[in-house]
Amino acid sequence: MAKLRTWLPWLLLVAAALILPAILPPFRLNLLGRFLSLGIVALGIDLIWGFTGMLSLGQGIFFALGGYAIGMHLQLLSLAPGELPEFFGLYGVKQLPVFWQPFQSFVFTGLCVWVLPALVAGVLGYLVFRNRIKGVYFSILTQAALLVFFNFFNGQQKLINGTNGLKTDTARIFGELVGSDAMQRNLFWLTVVFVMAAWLLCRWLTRGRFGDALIAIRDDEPRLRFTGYNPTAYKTLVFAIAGAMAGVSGALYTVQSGIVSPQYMAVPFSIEMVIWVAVGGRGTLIGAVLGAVLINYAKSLVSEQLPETWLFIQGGLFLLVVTALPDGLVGWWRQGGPRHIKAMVGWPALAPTYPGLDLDPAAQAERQAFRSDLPPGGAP
Amino acid sequence: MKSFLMRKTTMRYVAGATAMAASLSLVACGGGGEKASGDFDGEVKVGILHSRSGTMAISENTVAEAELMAIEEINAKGGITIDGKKLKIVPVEEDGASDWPTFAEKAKKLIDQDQVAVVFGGWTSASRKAMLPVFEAKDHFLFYPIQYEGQECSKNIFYSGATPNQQAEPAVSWLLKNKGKDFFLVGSDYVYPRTANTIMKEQLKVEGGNLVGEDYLPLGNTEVAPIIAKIKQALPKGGVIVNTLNGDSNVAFFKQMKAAGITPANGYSIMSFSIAEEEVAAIGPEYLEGTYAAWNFFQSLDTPASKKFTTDFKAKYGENRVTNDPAESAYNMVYLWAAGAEKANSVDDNAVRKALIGVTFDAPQGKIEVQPNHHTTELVMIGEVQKDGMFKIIENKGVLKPIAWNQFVPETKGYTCDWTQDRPDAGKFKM
Amino acid sequence: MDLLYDTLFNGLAIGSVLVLAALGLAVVFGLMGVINMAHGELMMLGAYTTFVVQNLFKNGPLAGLFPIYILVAIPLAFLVSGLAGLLLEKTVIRRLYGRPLETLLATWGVSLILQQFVRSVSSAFVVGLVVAVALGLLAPRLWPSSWAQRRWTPLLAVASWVISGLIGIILANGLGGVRVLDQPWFSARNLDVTAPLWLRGSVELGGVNMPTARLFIVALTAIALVAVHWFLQKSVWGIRIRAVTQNRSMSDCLGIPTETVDALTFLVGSGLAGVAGVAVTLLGSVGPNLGGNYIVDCFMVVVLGGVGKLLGTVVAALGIGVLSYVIGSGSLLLLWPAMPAGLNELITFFATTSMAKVLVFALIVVFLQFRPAGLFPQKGRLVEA
Amino acid sequence: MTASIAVPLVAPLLELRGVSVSFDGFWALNDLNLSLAPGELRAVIGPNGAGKTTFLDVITGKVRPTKGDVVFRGRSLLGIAEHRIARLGIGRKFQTPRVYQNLSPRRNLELAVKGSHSPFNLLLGSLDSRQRQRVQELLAVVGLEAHASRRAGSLSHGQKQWLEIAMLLAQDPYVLLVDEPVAGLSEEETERTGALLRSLAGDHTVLVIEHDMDFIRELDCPVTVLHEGHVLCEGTMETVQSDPRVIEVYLGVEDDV
Repeated sequence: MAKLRTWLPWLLLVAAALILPAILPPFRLNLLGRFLSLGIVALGIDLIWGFTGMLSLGQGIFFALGGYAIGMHLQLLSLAPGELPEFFGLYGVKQLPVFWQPFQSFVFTGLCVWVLPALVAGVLGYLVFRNRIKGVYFSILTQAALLVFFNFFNGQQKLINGTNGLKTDTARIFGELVGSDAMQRNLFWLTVVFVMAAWLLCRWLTRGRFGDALIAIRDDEPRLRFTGYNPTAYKTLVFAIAGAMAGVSGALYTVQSGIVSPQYMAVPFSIEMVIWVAVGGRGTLIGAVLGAVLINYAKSLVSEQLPETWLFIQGGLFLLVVTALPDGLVGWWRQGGPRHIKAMVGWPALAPTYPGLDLDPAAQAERQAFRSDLPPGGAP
Repeated sequence: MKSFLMRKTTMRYVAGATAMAASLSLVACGGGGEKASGDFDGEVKVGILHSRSGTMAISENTVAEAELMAIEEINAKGGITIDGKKLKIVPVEEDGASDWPTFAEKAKKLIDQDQVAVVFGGWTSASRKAMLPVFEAKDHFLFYPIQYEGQECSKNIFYSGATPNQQAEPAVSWLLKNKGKDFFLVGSDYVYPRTANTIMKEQLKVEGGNLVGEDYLPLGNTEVAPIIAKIKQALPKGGVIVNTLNGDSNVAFFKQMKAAGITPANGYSIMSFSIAEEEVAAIGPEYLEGTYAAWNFFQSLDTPASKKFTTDFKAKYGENRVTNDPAESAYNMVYLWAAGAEKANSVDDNAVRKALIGVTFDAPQGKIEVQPNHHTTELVMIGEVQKDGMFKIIENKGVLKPIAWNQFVPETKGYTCDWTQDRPDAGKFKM
Repeated sequence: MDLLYDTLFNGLAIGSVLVLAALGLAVVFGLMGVINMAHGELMMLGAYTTFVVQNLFKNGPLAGLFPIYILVAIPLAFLVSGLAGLLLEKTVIRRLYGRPLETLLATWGVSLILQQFVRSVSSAFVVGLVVAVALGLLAPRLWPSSWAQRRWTPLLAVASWVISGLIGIILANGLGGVRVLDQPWFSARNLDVTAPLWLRGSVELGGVNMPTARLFIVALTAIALVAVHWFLQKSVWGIRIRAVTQNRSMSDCLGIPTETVDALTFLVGSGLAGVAGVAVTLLGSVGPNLGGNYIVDCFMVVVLGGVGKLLGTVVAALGIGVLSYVIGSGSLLLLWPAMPAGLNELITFFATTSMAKVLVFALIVVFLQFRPAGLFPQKGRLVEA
Repeated sequence: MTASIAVPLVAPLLELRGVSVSFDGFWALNDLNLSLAPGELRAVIGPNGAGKTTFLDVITGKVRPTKGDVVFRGRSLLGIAEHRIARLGIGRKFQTPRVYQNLSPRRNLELAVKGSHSPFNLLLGSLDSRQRQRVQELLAVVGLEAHASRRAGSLSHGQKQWLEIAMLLAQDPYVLLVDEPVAGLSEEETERTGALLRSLAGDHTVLVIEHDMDFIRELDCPVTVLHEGHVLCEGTMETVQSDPRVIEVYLGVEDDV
């Protein structure tokens, strides 16, 4: 029985991955694939925020870096030798900038998608953690770093095509158009595989003593330090891992969206990522993926019907989750949330604590009298 | 007991918050649907894709409204006639949310899910560049209404706004001839200003102007003191300032310029390419009076067609509203598409795209014609902002043909675009 | 010399806006440890108040007083933003004390709601909202008292809120049919706030041309600083606020109403945001995005200045002001024309406002490597390692 | 009239030499000299604000002394990061019990148990049987076997105090710095804690900071009295208690005396 419970979600997931492409129209499937890929960056945030207690508002940096790496590779891939991506020509760039050269190689790009964001995250993290900057200071600093990257990428037409970003839909892999339905279906499956892999990685990281150390950092970092641990190393490592996951997520998102642009580093987007995790349930891993998919699907649907209302709903969600559901949907579920609701409507019936006393008619009458004594309006 | 009470207050709070969020959202939507009228033999869906939320909603709402007005007008006259059948145009609206990747997502949705015949949409160049690969990959059809930086000629896009040679270049020539040789270029830090300024710099070289400085503000930035200092340094005694700022920065720019005494009265000629009647009203005419703008349509254009357009727009959306170039261009493109479809006798996007070349329309600005490079001819005018927020037309350059690949920029000089030619590189080839 | 003068004035001009904008944030963050991401939106409310006041003075009996409308707008904006802040404290932030990261997220949610609120608000909207809230609050009083402590009471509360919400929505939609009521008050557009004539010009001071609007803001900032300093150091409530900051439980024991103190602190911080909102109408646009344009800058000032000291905020803001001016305007090139070519290129590369911002932020991040607690850190054992 | 303590013949394990710490001009420690011999049990007392916690902060590397030196096993600890000092063999228990609330006591101990603490080791390696056994032993020592899998946050105050002591032992340090180990404990628990600490001395050097004089008397060990950041006197509990200076700082003395 317990076996089945462990495996059931996986079976369902695999079944869904096999069935959905057959029944969903290409557009909806593509949406699902994109939102699933966002689940990977959310998993990374769960790792650093849910487990380690560091709220990064700058995951967009690493997300976009992964996207840019794959974006440039696809641009270069579909060119004849000697040709340059179109935008370079418009800004008078005659030769491929040196730092883009290696992106002609698939292997290099494949590495870069996660190694580059991990390195940037590692360096940034090391500098910040070394100085014991944490809490809201860390959040604000990551946001500032995000803004630095955003402004820089927006302003650099000659190197990275500025605001316009890089397009991928019209590139070809193995002669197949990236934007085509068949290729998008393959990318969906690829995404499912990566989400599972990311989930397994996070689970491995968080289950053992390493995970305990992360939780210890979150709950009492100085204590851990006096036990002989160097939290800086842990935090840097885990921040780099989250950065790598963001990079992979960004790359998958980019090929399924058809474009990577500095907009991926916009301030609100990175904050939204955090809220996916909060809604799903931080510290639960699966909640992060769930939150990313649910909220983005909701956003997509709402914006089709009532675009003006999305900000109200999103703002309301922030408030609701933070104040009333601090453990998110998954946390609520695991703590028996549905049972509470059921109990409220009297099912199952309240069991008497002291049957002899509670069921005594005299005691009940007294309780009734006490109730009617209450002032109107009830609860104090 | 205690925990029960606490839970209850929490629950109340939850309930309250949920209800508030829900009510706020639903209240916000208000409004109702339109009623179908007349008898049609069928329908044809078209997509309308603009930012209805976020920072760009300010500008794009007007454009979407102009498109809806054109659709309503066409439907009122019996829709479009294909094969003798009257088809009603049904708009499917989507929100780009001022977020360029969202434009790509929604474009995909309109094409795949709603199967629209054409998409009217976009404002910023970045949103167009985001949608472009979608339309190219799916070989579908976008109509784009805004003046832009050129250097693009897609088989899948029709452009009803001005190319630089229909707005910026004539304006620069006019400034050189009438206002002075020393130019300072100010723009927002994104594609249109950067590219437009590149073009103008080349033009200044060719036509004997003198670039004394340029600067870029991050989008949404409102601190312009460093720019003003630079302008004062570079142009102490007056000169020409060309402004391609976008959105909020414009307000800050003009307010602080005025305060610093960089005004037309002190010998500064300021030409803007992103400020139309609507923006004048939002910034305040008192800050803009005496500055110039170059457009293909002004509300003050004194022709019957122009007057009718403005009257109809005000009747539909309110007396306090104004018309402007982007709205007119958006309005035109719906009519152009309808004419193209009737000419092709089909709403199939490939057929319409072929048929559109050569189609003409009696627009509010006058007669316009779709050229083989998928752009339209435009009337080019220069206006000066008046006290009442309207433009006085001070120069009329006549109707000019669009040039997609810029002829001042060395990289594209000598290239052209002609989709009537049967060649693989019809989008960009050497003349 | 002229150049130095110029740089100082412009740095002061840019910096004073930052001081004013960040002051309220610094007060709230420094004294309560609360990160208020909706600070920018409270500024926006101040700016919208200015717009309303301006319209009152534009025509009608008050038209003669138009030149001083801004002086009326300042206290009003303080009040409007302050009350909005108070409401925020009472409903949301109160529940989140001691959880700064959650506060950050919740206030970000509030900022989104406020942004959309000014875009969507119309008479019908307000009527619906007020009715829904009133019904929701009144509902428990209409129940029989025996319902108050049942197991299902929480569900009843949820249901009553949902129903009142729905009534509000239906009402608003019904009223929305009337054009006058449906007209948005502000809409998503930028609003035209015209400064009085005397704030649109400039004066010559020592050979340098100084816009009066800038001088006004510098003066306003100075007054606000003095007022805040006086309030915190000399007034009874200021002393109570500081007492609570230093030792909450002890203050509680001594009979200081800590809840009132929290509310008051937040009200003052929010009110200051409102005043900053008035000031920025002189310089830039008034629209729903106003807050977002300032918020990150404000946080940079607070973090750089160090928490809990007004002096830090002032020095940090002025430093950022001077630095962004010097880098953005390329004055270094003028100061030192014979600079080596490499350096010259580097400086030119950053000499646009856009790249200057990148560089200034990067420099702040680097600076915090050396002084992680900012320019004026709190010292002593109280600071957690 | 300095109380005389038998000066051990062996070299001191931990020595503070003329340590002073200034916070913004306030001298929390002022020329503090103190040395601990291997295997010694020492109690440190002092009125509030005497610098007791700062004194621990200096040893564990949290606060860097303004002047002076801290020498442990012949090497200076100045400028060494906290976690390295901990690895050298100095363990610290905090004033209020600080355990990882969201982990079980067993996991708390598994984190603390002696061994490599590098992230890669935690990820790729696992506890060996000796370490596992040690954790089990310690759970037994502090009587938490039955609660080994509960959330540590749900333990009672006394259980948390002991869990933290167990964590300290798991580190197997040379020196245990124990800050107020019996605050908030019942009489019986206090007694057991005292016995535990006494049993540790000999194998470990134990330094106890405590306010509870009865407890210190029970420990039956040399006592150091801190006052205004320096050592007021040292000696057995009896000598210290009869020292007029100690009485003065604890009870206060009227100005005119």
